[in-house]
Amino acid sequence: STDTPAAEAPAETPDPVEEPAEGLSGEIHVYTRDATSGTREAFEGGIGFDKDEETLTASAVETSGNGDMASKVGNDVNGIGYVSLTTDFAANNLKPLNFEGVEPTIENVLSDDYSLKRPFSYVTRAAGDFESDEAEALTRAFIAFITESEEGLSAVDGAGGIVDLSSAKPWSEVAETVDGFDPATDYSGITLRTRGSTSVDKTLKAALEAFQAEVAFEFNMDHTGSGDGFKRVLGEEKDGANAGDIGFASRKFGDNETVSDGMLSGEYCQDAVVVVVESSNPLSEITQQQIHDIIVGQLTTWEEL
Amino acid sequence: MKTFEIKDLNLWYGDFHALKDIDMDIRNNKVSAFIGPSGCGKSTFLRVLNRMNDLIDGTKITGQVLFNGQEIYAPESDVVTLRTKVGMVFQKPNPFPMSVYDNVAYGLRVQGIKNKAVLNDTVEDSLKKAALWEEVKDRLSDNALQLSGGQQQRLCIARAIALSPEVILMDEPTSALDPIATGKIEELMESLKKDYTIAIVTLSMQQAARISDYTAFFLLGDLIEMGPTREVFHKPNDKRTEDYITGRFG
Amino acid sequence: MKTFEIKDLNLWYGDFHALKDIDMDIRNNKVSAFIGPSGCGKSTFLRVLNRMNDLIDGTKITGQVLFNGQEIYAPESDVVTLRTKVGMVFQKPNPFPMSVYDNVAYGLRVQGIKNKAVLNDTVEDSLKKAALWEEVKDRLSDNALQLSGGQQQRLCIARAIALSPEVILMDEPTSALDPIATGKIEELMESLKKDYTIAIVTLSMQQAARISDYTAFFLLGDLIEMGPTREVFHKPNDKRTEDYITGRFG
Amino acid sequence: MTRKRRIYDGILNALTYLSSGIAVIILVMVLQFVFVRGWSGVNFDLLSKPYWSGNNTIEFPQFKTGAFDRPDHLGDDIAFSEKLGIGLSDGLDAYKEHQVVVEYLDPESPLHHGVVSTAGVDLGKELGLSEGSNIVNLMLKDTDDKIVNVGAQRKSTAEETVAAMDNISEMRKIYFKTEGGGINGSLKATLYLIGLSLVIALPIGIAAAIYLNEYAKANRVTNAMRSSIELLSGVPSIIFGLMGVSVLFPITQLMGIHTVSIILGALTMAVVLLPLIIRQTEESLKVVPIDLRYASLSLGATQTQTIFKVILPSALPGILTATLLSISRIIGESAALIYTMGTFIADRPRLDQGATTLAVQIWSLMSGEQPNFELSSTISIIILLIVLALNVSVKLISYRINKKWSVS
Amino acid sequence: MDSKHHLISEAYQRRKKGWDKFFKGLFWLAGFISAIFIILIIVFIVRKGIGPFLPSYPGGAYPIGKFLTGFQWRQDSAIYGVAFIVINTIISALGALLISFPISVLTALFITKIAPRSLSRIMTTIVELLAAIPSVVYGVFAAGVIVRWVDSLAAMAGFSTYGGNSLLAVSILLAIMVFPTMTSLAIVAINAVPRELVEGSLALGATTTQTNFRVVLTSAKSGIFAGLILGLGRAFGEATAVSMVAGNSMIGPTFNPFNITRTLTSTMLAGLKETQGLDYDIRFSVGIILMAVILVTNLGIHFVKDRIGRSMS
Ligand SMILES: Nc1ncnc2c1ncn2[C@@H]1O[C@H](COP(=O)(O)OP(=O)(O)OP(=O)(O)O)[C@@H](O)[C@H]1O
Ligand SMILES: Nc1ncnc2c1ncn2[C@@H]1O[C@H](COP(=O)(O)OP(=O)(O)OP(=O)(O)O)[C@@H](O)[C@H]1O
Ligand SMILES: [Mg+2]
Ligand SMILES: [Mg+2]
Repeated sequence: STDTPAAEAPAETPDPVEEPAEGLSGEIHVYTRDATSGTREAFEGGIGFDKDEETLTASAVETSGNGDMASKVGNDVNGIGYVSLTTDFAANNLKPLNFEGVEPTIENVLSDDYSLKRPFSYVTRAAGDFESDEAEALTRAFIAFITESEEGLSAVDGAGGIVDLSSAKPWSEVAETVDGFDPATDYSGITLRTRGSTSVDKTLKAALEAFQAEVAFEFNMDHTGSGDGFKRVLGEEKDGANAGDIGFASRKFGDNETVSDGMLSGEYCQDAVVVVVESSNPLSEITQQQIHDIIVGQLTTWEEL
Repeated sequence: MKTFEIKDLNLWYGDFHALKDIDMDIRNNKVSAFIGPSGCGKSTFLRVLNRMNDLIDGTKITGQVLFNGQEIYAPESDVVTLRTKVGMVFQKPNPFPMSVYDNVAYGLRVQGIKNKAVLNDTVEDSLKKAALWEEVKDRLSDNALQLSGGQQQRLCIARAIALSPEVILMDEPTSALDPIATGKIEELMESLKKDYTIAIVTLSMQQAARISDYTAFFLLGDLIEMGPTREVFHKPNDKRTEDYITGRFG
Repeated sequence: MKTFEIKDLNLWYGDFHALKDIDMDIRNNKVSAFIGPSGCGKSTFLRVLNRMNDLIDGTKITGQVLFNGQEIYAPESDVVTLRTKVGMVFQKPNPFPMSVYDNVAYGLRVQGIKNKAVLNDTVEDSLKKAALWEEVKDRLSDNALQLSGGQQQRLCIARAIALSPEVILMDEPTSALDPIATGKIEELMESLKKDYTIAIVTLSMQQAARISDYTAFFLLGDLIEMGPTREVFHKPNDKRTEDYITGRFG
Repeated sequence: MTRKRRIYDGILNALTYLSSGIAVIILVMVLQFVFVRGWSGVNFDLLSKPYWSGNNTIEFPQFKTGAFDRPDHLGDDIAFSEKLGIGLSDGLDAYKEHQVVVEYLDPESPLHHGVVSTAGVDLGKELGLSEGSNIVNLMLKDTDDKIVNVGAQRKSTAEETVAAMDNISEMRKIYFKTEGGGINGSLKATLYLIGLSLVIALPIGIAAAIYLNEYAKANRVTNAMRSSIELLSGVPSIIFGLMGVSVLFPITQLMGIHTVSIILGALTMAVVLLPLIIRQTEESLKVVPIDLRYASLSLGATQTQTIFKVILPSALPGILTATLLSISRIIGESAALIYTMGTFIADRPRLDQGATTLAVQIWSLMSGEQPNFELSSTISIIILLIVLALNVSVKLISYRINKKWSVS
Repeated sequence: MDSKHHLISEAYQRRKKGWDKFFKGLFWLAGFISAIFIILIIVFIVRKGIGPFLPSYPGGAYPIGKFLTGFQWRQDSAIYGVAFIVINTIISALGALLISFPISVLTALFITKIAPRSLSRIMTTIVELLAAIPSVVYGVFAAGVIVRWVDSLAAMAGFSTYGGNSLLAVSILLAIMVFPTMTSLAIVAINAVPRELVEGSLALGATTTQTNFRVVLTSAKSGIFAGLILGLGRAFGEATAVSMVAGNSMIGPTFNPFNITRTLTSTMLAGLKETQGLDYDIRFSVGIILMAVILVTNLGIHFVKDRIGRSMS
């Protein structure tokens, strides 16, 4: 179900700034993320926005993160924007909109009915490029843990990631299939260093902690953004101050990010992007065409909707 | 006529009893000189007269100080007006970090006088009286801090004169001046006392003898004696005064 | 014997020509007094002798200043040692914000002298010579800033004496002192000149006449004349000197 | 005094009152903003608690259920399992995520007697549940022999978890977390950073100020130096951060440190602090009267002696203020540290490894998917309290120095 | 006279002079180190920031003219024009100073000269506490409180805002953030005004208030302006908090205080961590511009200060 427990405890709902109008009128305020954001990429791709041909309306407000976007749209009656499905809508005074008639729920995402979504991708260092063999084995084991084991998948699921739990196997079985990994070895001195996207923070932290419950080891999460995921594992900073063992991106890795060099790469869960408006906004549905037109600046007032 | 009447004045800096039971009259249109060894309380007493000691934390004053018959330490007394009537020149030169002109015009300006002509005239006049005009007339807009020590002190005198006060208090005003400038200042005092009352602290016995009509001798916070200058210098009532005056001198 | 020989000295503050072509000898074990109106360069000249002007940015000096035959402005000359031999007392009292004792002991301590007995003796001795001992002997550990202006200046003199320098430069050392203290300082100078050389800037003609063996008269940066005090005061070579000396005085 | 002047004075005075009033109101508003959100979270536990929870999985080789009575003191919001003797409640963790918290555990409860099933050195050691732990996942066989998973991860409420427990036939394993969400590590890291930054920056800054104020002649080199330092104070923190990783990182690499570290953060902060310390120290040096320098030099003291014996003591209160401002700056800095110390919250910070300061922890909390105003505000309050404490102690020290060195 | 000179050891004299030289060198070195960092930073930024405009830049040079004179900043379409951002940055920082400078100076005056001692202690502590609040917290405060003020103000003026995110919000935020810096420097400067000057003024029949405004503030001028410059530096350099309320507009310049804006630092920060290539490198070009703006405004302030200094005389 979509109602996250946190939804029950909105400490304090910000007051709507202005009285909601009956049919809302006036200028539409478009909120977007910065151009490098994985969420934005997923969103623009999902609404059929052609990056090379079209441009975002010049009057858009750029926000710096998911939380920032949520609180800003929640404060602006005329605002429209997009956030991750894991966002606490009620606490931020937001109303999620159905997209193309489909409600944004995990079921609809898994069934592919809901199309505004993005993957959380990972890539590891190149085989043989780890600090030790144990680190390499542990990395393999962790990737197996979050992609195959029931324990790993349910941890990701519990933290709001969208995963398919149906094919999951118990960790005890999965562990045996991991190359070089031996549960009898003491890994407690090994530190797994994860880098990259901040969007994966929550799901990844849950997974790492759950993995810690199975195998004693240390981890170090230093996440600054999707761009760093590749850079700090395989790219220019792979031996720098912030080098990591596994890099994450809240999108597919790009063409210039040659993940094939890594020992392992893939996706471990999905996140849906939800179009949101301020909660007093009478709107509840939006079509791909409408949101597209709003984004490119062809639709500028609520009356036109 | 008495400009100041001081009765039974005591002053403490915290626990230190700096002035003890002072009774004194300061006469109209006369020059009163305060003499005494270093640390005896001359400056402190002078600052009582325009309530400058108000500024020092922990100062306690008892007794009466009447200025033109009015108690200046009374609650309703207006210290600002008092100070425009009782001007002061300090021991160390303290020009403001402004131009020479602005220094002299300052007193008028804070009284709300803005008229250019009045200001110009007063500045020139005051600087002339302070024997400084010739040296600074081309440097009126220079910063006053660029003047030498002696020039600075004369500027401070000009600044006080500019307000044409009733009384001018001077705390060793010439101790940083050369003889020529000192002479001019003394001349000026001579001419001022026709209209004004002057109280001066000085370390120079000759200066006191030369310019003052009355002399007061302080010792360790006590007023030993006060009287017409000639009498104090020629037949002092107190042995201590005589000792001091006939002692080696500066 | 000449302690200082100054030849063709010129000094500029930036563009301002403060000393012009000065030639002068300062004699051993004599008191030389520098007189002249305010701003004429007396202090500046005094400060040349212990290279105190080095500290002022934009000062330019040409000419020769020989101390015991050695050029003090030579590159290899050691200014720190020079200053231990040429002590100085300033116009404004400038005690350190330390105890009275530490003020006097300072000069010895920076020479590396730590012996308690030596320090104690010197402090007492110097304070006595500066006529301050009686007033401060129970307050040696009080902060020196708590003394009155006159007490502070005497402390500064004590501080300079403590180092037993060869030469003592004094810039109006008594201008903040009362006659009794002045007398004591003058007495002290008298006794010091048996062994030491003294150069003093003073504004008091009498003081110059009373204590000095030689007098130099400055005017607007020029050394007008220098000679035995009696000659300068009684038959000056220069009209300007005569005018100045016979003018009104302090 | 004329009426006009009195009115004019009154207006000017009113302006100063008004300005200070505005300043106070702003502070009150900021403080209120912070306190309303964060005060409830402030307690001593937070300071001593680690940030990261311990993650444990335990199994129960000899498992027997019992029959327990619900103790009277348990509140209504606590669900109690009569078979296992455990009381659970719903709670929120540092991320405002739902938790199932162990509120009460009967001394006889079988849940005390588990063994660690986590692979590693502790494997097989005895370990039981304890009060305060958080049940993430509990796997059991119910009376129908069906495997059931409950716990926070499965979004079960305390009520549901207890219901499953009361229907147990066999316990499989429990994944639980010990209490976390504390700021102990960040607090330590902040203190390390402050100490190290000051050790580097204060001597250099004070020495540079001394050079500029006491030695430097007004020439081009000095002017260049002065302007350089002035310019440095205008450099945004974010640039300092980037400079840290590119210019200073090689220096720490020479020390054999190959990651971001507190040392790197301290070096970077030292650069950030230099202009501040230099300026503040210079201000206080300027206040020392020139006469004192003359006096000392004329007594044959070298310039160095003058500086150490006369000038620095008089400038000490100013230097202390510089220190205080520096500490405040370090405590408040985030942009420069994100790059040089990383954003990983370390519970046992080491100088040669990355860690977060309190401010960076706030940044991490605020820039995540779900901004945590409450914990951020709590940390801010703690920061303010630290600063207040420092402030008062520096004042006391200054006061004592002032008393010793001057009359006023 | 017994000379103390026999007590003075030659060795100590030599040692003392040696130390003097050593310390002078040390002090110089410290000054040099402090000064060199700006050069390192500049070299570092310039090396990276000039890159995009050189023909050798991978993917082709970005036209420098377009960069310097452009009125659009669109990373998504690879259009990078910095001119309007410079204008916006200057407006917002000057706006902040306009609000904050008088308040800071007057508060400093209040604390040092008017308030009773106990109140002034409390106020000083308040100012110091304000300085210690992390900028993120100010950002959160701005995003939660200041934007509402601005929004209601705009509503009164008949404007609609982007939830209060605006030039005005940025200026108010920056005004609050630079307040402690400017105030504490002004306090130091005012405290340094010699007591004799105050006495001199009072003795001329000036009221305490007149003395405060005419003599104290004038004498403290240089310290107060030092604070102004430091405050301006902070206003220009603040990134994290500003980007929370600036709205980061893509076109400009913004003159309407209720409209969204973009500053140089928020531009450098926006998505910096997730980007690479031209979009990454050009931020260092923005860094160069930022340093230039800071330099030019500093010079401007010095100029104004000199003018004020002269017009007062
Ligand atoms: N602010 C103060 N706090 C405490 N004691 C003070 C203060 N000002 C002066 N005194 C003390 O009060 C006494 C009188 O000081 P005052 O300055 O009036 O002396 P004076 O006669 O003017 O001496 P001088 O000729 O040296 O100027 C001195 O012993 C001095 O130490
Ligand atoms: N640091 C300086 N920079 C520029 N000019 C200066 C400086 N110091 C002094 N002067 C100028 O040099 C001239 C000589 O000054 P000096 O202090 O030597 O005079 P003085 O004879 O000692 O006067 P006084 O009796 O007033 O102390 C004066 O005109 C003064 O204005
Ligand atoms: Mg006096
Ligand atoms: Mg002089």
